[in-house]
Amino acid sequence: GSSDDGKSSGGGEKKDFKVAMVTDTGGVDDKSFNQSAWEGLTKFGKDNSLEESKGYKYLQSTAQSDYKPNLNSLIRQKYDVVFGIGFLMGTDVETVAKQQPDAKLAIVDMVVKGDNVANITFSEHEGSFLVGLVAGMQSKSNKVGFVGGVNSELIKKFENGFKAGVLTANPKAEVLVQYAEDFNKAEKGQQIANTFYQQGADVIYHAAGGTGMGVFTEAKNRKKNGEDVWVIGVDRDQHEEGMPENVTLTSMVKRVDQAVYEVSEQAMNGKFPGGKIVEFGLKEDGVGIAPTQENVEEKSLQSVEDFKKKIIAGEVKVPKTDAEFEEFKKNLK
Amino acid sequence: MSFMDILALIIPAAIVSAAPLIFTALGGVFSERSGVVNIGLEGLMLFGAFTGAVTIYYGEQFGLDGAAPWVSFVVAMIVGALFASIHAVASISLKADQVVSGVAINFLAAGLAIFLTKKIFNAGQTPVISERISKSDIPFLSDIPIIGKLFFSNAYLTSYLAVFVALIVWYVLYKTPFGLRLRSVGEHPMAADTMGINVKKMRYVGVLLSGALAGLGGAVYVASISGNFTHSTITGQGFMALAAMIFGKWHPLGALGAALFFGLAQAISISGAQIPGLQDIPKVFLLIAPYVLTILALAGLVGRADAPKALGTPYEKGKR
Amino acid sequence: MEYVIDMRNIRKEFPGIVANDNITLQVKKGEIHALLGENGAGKSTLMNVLFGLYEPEQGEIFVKGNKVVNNDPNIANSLGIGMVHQHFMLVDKFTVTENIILGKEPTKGGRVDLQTAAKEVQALSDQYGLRVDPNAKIENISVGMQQRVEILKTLYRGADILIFDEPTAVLTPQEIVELIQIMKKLVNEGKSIILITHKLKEIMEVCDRCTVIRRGRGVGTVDVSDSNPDSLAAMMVGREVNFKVEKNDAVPKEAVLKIKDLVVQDSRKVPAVNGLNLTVHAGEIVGIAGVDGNGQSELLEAITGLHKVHEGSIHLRDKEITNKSPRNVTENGLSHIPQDRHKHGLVLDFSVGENMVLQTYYQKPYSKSGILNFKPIFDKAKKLIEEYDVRTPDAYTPARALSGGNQQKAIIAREVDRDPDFLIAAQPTRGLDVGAIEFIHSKLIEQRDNGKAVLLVSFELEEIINVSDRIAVMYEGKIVAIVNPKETTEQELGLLMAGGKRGTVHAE
Amino acid sequence: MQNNTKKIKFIVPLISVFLGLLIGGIIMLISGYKPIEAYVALFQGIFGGSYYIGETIRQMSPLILSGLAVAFAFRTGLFNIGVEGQLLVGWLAAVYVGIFVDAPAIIHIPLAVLAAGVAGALWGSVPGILKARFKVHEVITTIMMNYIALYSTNEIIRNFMLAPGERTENVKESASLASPFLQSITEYSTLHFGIIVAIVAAVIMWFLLWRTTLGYELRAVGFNQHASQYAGINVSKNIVLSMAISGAFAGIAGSMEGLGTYQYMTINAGFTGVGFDGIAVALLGANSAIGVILGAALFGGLKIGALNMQAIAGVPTELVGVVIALIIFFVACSYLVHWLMNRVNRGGKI
Ligand SMILES: Nc1ncnc2c1ncn2[C@@H]1O[C@H](COP(=O)(O)OP(=O)(O)OP(=O)(O)O)[C@@H](O)[C@H]1O
Ligand SMILES: Nc1ncnc2c1ncn2[C@@H]1O[C@H](COP(=O)(O)OP(=O)(O)OP(=O)(O)O)[C@@H](O)[C@H]1O
Ligand SMILES: [Mg+2]
Ligand SMILES: [Mg+2]
Repeated sequence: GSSDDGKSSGGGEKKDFKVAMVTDTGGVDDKSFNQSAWEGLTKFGKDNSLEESKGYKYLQSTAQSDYKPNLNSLIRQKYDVVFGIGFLMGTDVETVAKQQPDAKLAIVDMVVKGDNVANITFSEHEGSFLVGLVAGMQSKSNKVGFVGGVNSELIKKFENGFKAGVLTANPKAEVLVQYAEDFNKAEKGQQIANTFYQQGADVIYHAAGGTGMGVFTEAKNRKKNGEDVWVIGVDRDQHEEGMPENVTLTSMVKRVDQAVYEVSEQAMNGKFPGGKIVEFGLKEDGVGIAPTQENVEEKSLQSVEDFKKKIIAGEVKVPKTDAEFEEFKKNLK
Repeated sequence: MSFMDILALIIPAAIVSAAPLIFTALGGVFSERSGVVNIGLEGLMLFGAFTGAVTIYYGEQFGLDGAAPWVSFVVAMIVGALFASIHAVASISLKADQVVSGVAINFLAAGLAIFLTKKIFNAGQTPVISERISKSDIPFLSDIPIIGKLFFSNAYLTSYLAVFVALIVWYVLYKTPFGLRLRSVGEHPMAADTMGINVKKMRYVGVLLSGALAGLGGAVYVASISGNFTHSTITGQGFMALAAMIFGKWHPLGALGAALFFGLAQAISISGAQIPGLQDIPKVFLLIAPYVLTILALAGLVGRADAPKALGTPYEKGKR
Repeated sequence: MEYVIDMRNIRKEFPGIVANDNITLQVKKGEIHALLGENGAGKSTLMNVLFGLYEPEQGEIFVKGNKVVNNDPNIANSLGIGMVHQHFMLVDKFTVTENIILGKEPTKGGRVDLQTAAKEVQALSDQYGLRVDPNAKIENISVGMQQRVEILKTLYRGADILIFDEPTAVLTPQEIVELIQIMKKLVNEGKSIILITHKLKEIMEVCDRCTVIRRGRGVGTVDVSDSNPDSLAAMMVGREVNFKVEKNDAVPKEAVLKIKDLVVQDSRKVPAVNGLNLTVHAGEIVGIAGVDGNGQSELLEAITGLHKVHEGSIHLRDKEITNKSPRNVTENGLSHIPQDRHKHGLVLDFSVGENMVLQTYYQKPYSKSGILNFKPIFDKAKKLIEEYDVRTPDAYTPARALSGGNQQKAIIAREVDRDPDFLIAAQPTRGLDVGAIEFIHSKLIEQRDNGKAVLLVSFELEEIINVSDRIAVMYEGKIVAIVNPKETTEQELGLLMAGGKRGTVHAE
Repeated sequence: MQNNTKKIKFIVPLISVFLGLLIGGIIMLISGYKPIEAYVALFQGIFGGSYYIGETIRQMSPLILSGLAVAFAFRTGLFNIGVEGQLLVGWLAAVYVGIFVDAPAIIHIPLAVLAAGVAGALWGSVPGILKARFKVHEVITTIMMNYIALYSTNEIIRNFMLAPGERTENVKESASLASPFLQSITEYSTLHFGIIVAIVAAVIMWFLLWRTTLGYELRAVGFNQHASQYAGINVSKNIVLSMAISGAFAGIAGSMEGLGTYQYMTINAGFTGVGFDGIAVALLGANSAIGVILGAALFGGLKIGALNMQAIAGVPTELVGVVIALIIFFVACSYLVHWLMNRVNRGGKI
């Protein structure tokens, strides 16, 4: 029983409740999910008046081989819940959980075995669907692009959700797709964007981390030269990245902070969802469209709202995988 | 897409991504022509990128506006040279193994740059800069039919600067007394010594110049491509520059050509995914194409490259 | 009497050895002053001290009467001291002109003014008869011309005191004659010369006085006019030296090496060896006389498997070795004392011991089933060092630290000790002192007397004539004449080597 | 002189490590961290308890092997920057055998390790062949081969071996170097039997280089190709062989990850860095087998300790990178120490 421990630690004395997380190589300021997670943890800490690096803290990994040592060292420091951020950490979380049955762990973006592990996943496809709608509606050329980091199950969710959204909003639109096979090669991102825009695309959605920076660069260049091109950011509100040329149409935000906060809270209240899969979708505000919406037209926002309802209501089922997408496409016609 | 469109897509892209490599490779030429191996290019470039990002950011704060990037280039060159001076002292004055010292430079640059970034911005990367070098058409030249579209349209000023600098380096190395002496020191330091040339001084100059140019390369990368500096902004470009220098047979124009070749191959592999015909090739082949092409080119046309004779050997009076 | 150079009580140490111990050298204006000593005696070191490359631990130097402290070639240059180094100080990839003007370049608008420079170089070379091609790359010109470039370098800097460190060691006879003319011309122009050479004949011919050093110590200075080769040799070695090579007539037996219509192309695909025929018998020494660059090196490389044979055949005993691998050739009983000891002869960074088994390391007892066996290796090395009097601290010292002279002895020890049927000796005594030369010659003859076939290639006609039993004259890739050393003269050989015909003889 | 150089050989690294840590400490002070606390944490993170020791040793194994790869090539006059790529293909090969072959451990493990070695050797021999045959500079080709390896291995995993989590399945128990025993005695560290493989490899390298005729040939070719050719040694063959052997070490380093640390291979978004660290390790160890082991211990220890330093004292791990760099510098500058020593001697003599 992990849940019993949960009660005992959660029961009364909240004071000595401690939460921590292990980042992947990005670090807690990667302007992406690591940072978002840390923001969630920080908020939780503040709200429960915990002391940083005593009540709540993070450890950064410099290589994959650091995950396990980091997870372990936090557990040895008796943290009540330890978060592993990013699917890359999945296996290590699983092993550590097996070795330390009394520890409570959580893994983000991944589902692993072990009833002392909470599996936090997001419906990136749902969020991507919404920004897809915006892209579909606001593309003048009826051509939009998707730049992926490394081709993977996770990034495929972004791609397919986005494509579905675009086609839903604009059946005659074409979606160009390319993976850089690299999350850190800005020049690749730039050249892919260059190619897309050259071919007439005017909105590009990137799910490519540092490679995405190149997409912004290309868009800014073209905006400067009077072209009317847009980028859709990912994970956080990437409005700032688009300035001053203001090329960020909108962003698909993934509220890792939200998730981390909630799971921490549940754990503190003895409701640690060990062995469960906690899916954060539109319903849970786990994903969605960024707050900055100055560039999003009224009617786009409107349909975003409509579909949000439909999806939450389950009337629209957004595709995750290529197969599901093909299915979805048939039904469109 | 018409063939013309494809070229118009690939060639400017090639020139763009080549620029940082060109600068850095030219730096390598200076250092190694003077007889000092410089594996440290990666680190020097990385620290240049860091310096560039920081300088531009604060430049913007101080209202330098459009000048910020250009200021950052100067700063990056100075800092790069200073950083390289560590390599110089170690490998020239202290007779350290030049490869070892170069490797140390790489570790030091990586560690220090991120460490400082965290200190200054307490974030893993510098803020995104808004003042950048941006693409533009070169007036008049871009109007020349065909050539204009391919070589003078929507490319960075820094790219042309790179080509220009390559020409200057060539002139300096092959037309001026300084160049003659620098090369002599890399070929046969003792001979140079007997001719009254200060071997150590020449080598210092060579290494510092390499630092300056590599620093510039890094700053240009930030100002024109990445827009900020993170732990993963410079990952391997320095080594590619090293390869370009050797590919170019330690000759400035050779290095220029090699860097452009890399750029072109890279551009083909990336745009290839969209080019009719190439589209259907499995992606992985496009991905590895640039590197395979390079190897083929080397094996096929280029072949043996003769390093400067005294490359890698510290100079001590009266030792053979 | 005032001296242009007056070095007093010079002491120079290297880690573990005193190279110069309290040496004094005084040179008069306008004289050619010889500096004589065994390999490793300390000549080059002394000159490097004078030239400012080494700093002496002790002693004073006066140049033209005033005391100088020169710890930098710059100062030496400004004092009018120029040095032609034993191992040339030239940048191979540069042109002749670039090498000469390096460090003192004429410029026009910031760029090197090569035209003017080339003219100046041309003018200088005309003035002293130092033929060079100002625009040729060093790597493409003959050793002789390279040396003329070295001399021009000093003259271009207006040196009036010239140091020649073993200039003739690397020259062909005709080049030596030229050089001697040049040196005479230079002193007539009022310059002073210090000449290091191991060839007493040259000293007798051009030098006014001679300073002898032995094992780092000064032995004395004599007027050449009232001394002779024997007395000089005795002075430097410390014992009587025997020049005339003692040997009784050869008794040639069966043919060991048979070369038929051999054609070898050089790197530029031009035939360097062009239809050459030659036979060497057991029990004889065949000397190949020829001007450098007439295909000698290509011939040897072809025989030893280092260079591809284009046409023709080579047989060792009855085995064909045409285009066989060097190892195959070696295993068929060939030994080779290579021309370039640093490039081919030794792995300078290996210990002397490891170098002694360069071709045999994979055989018993030096290794068994791929595993090296160090005891026998170093035992053998120690034996050879002993037997051939190789001057080295021990068998574990890297070959690099040995004097070229001693490096050479090591190579000869290794090659002769393999007890081959056929021994090639290329320039075996280049740069060696008379003592070493005497020793090596006796070794070659000993091989012959043991019924081995020996092929000797040398630019030293004296050596060829003294050591060989038959002389094959090589010209433009062919053997143009076979002559009997007893019946020929250096003059006649010189003529044949220059392509001149000779009625009676014909190649066999 | 003799015992002096021995002394120096021993002293220089110690002084270097000390100076490196000293300057690192100063940097911490300046930037407002507590050096003492940090270093205490660092060393606890290395030796403080069986868990940390286990992690340090685990970190060492691949470093030793990649270090050996670089060192071996250096010894034979070649610069192998391609360890990274050779490691990746080795990793893949080991995992492939580990997953798709059925065999008892005694056979399965050696087989998987061997596969890794062979894969690495093949990958490494390509630059070797190109150099021997076309005189292409190995530094370029090895760099290029790194990228080719990275993208190819990813593609192969994606198409033939993919499991949830962007990785391959775990290797079978019978192929795993991991050991519950070792883990239990080290409080669940990731320690595995790889370290034994690594040390054996070090012994092999030493023996190969200094005790065999092959090593004699390789070193001869490394020093002087002309003389080697004259001596009847096949220069081309030895260049290829040297790169192949170097690559084999690198490949086996990959098996440390595949059969030991991870039990699987992930789709790598970038290089592991182990290959490049190998260059530093080799140079720290002066390209000698024992030196490489010590270098790997230092390097691996600091890297692992850094995690604890971050955890306890909050000092960014990058600082350790700086310290490592400084140490490498001081080792490289040992000439300084030698020179000083000689000066002292001179003083004594005159
Ligand atoms: N750079 C050096 N390092 C160490 N020892 C040296 C160095 N140069 C010379 N020596 C030592 O000094 C001694 C004298 O060397 P030197 O060059 O003067 O000999 P040499 O008279 O020129 O011999 P040779 O006739 O062969 O040229 C040598 O035996 C050598 O051991
Ligand atoms: N790096 C070195 N270390 C130790 N001794 C050296 C070194 N370089 C040269 N020497 C010594 O300097 C002396 C002269 O060197 P040098 O090359 O002139 O010898 P050498 O016999 O004259 O060569 P060569 O036969 O080519 O003329 C030799 O006795 C050699 O031992
Ligand atoms: Mg000498
Ligand atoms: Mg000599």
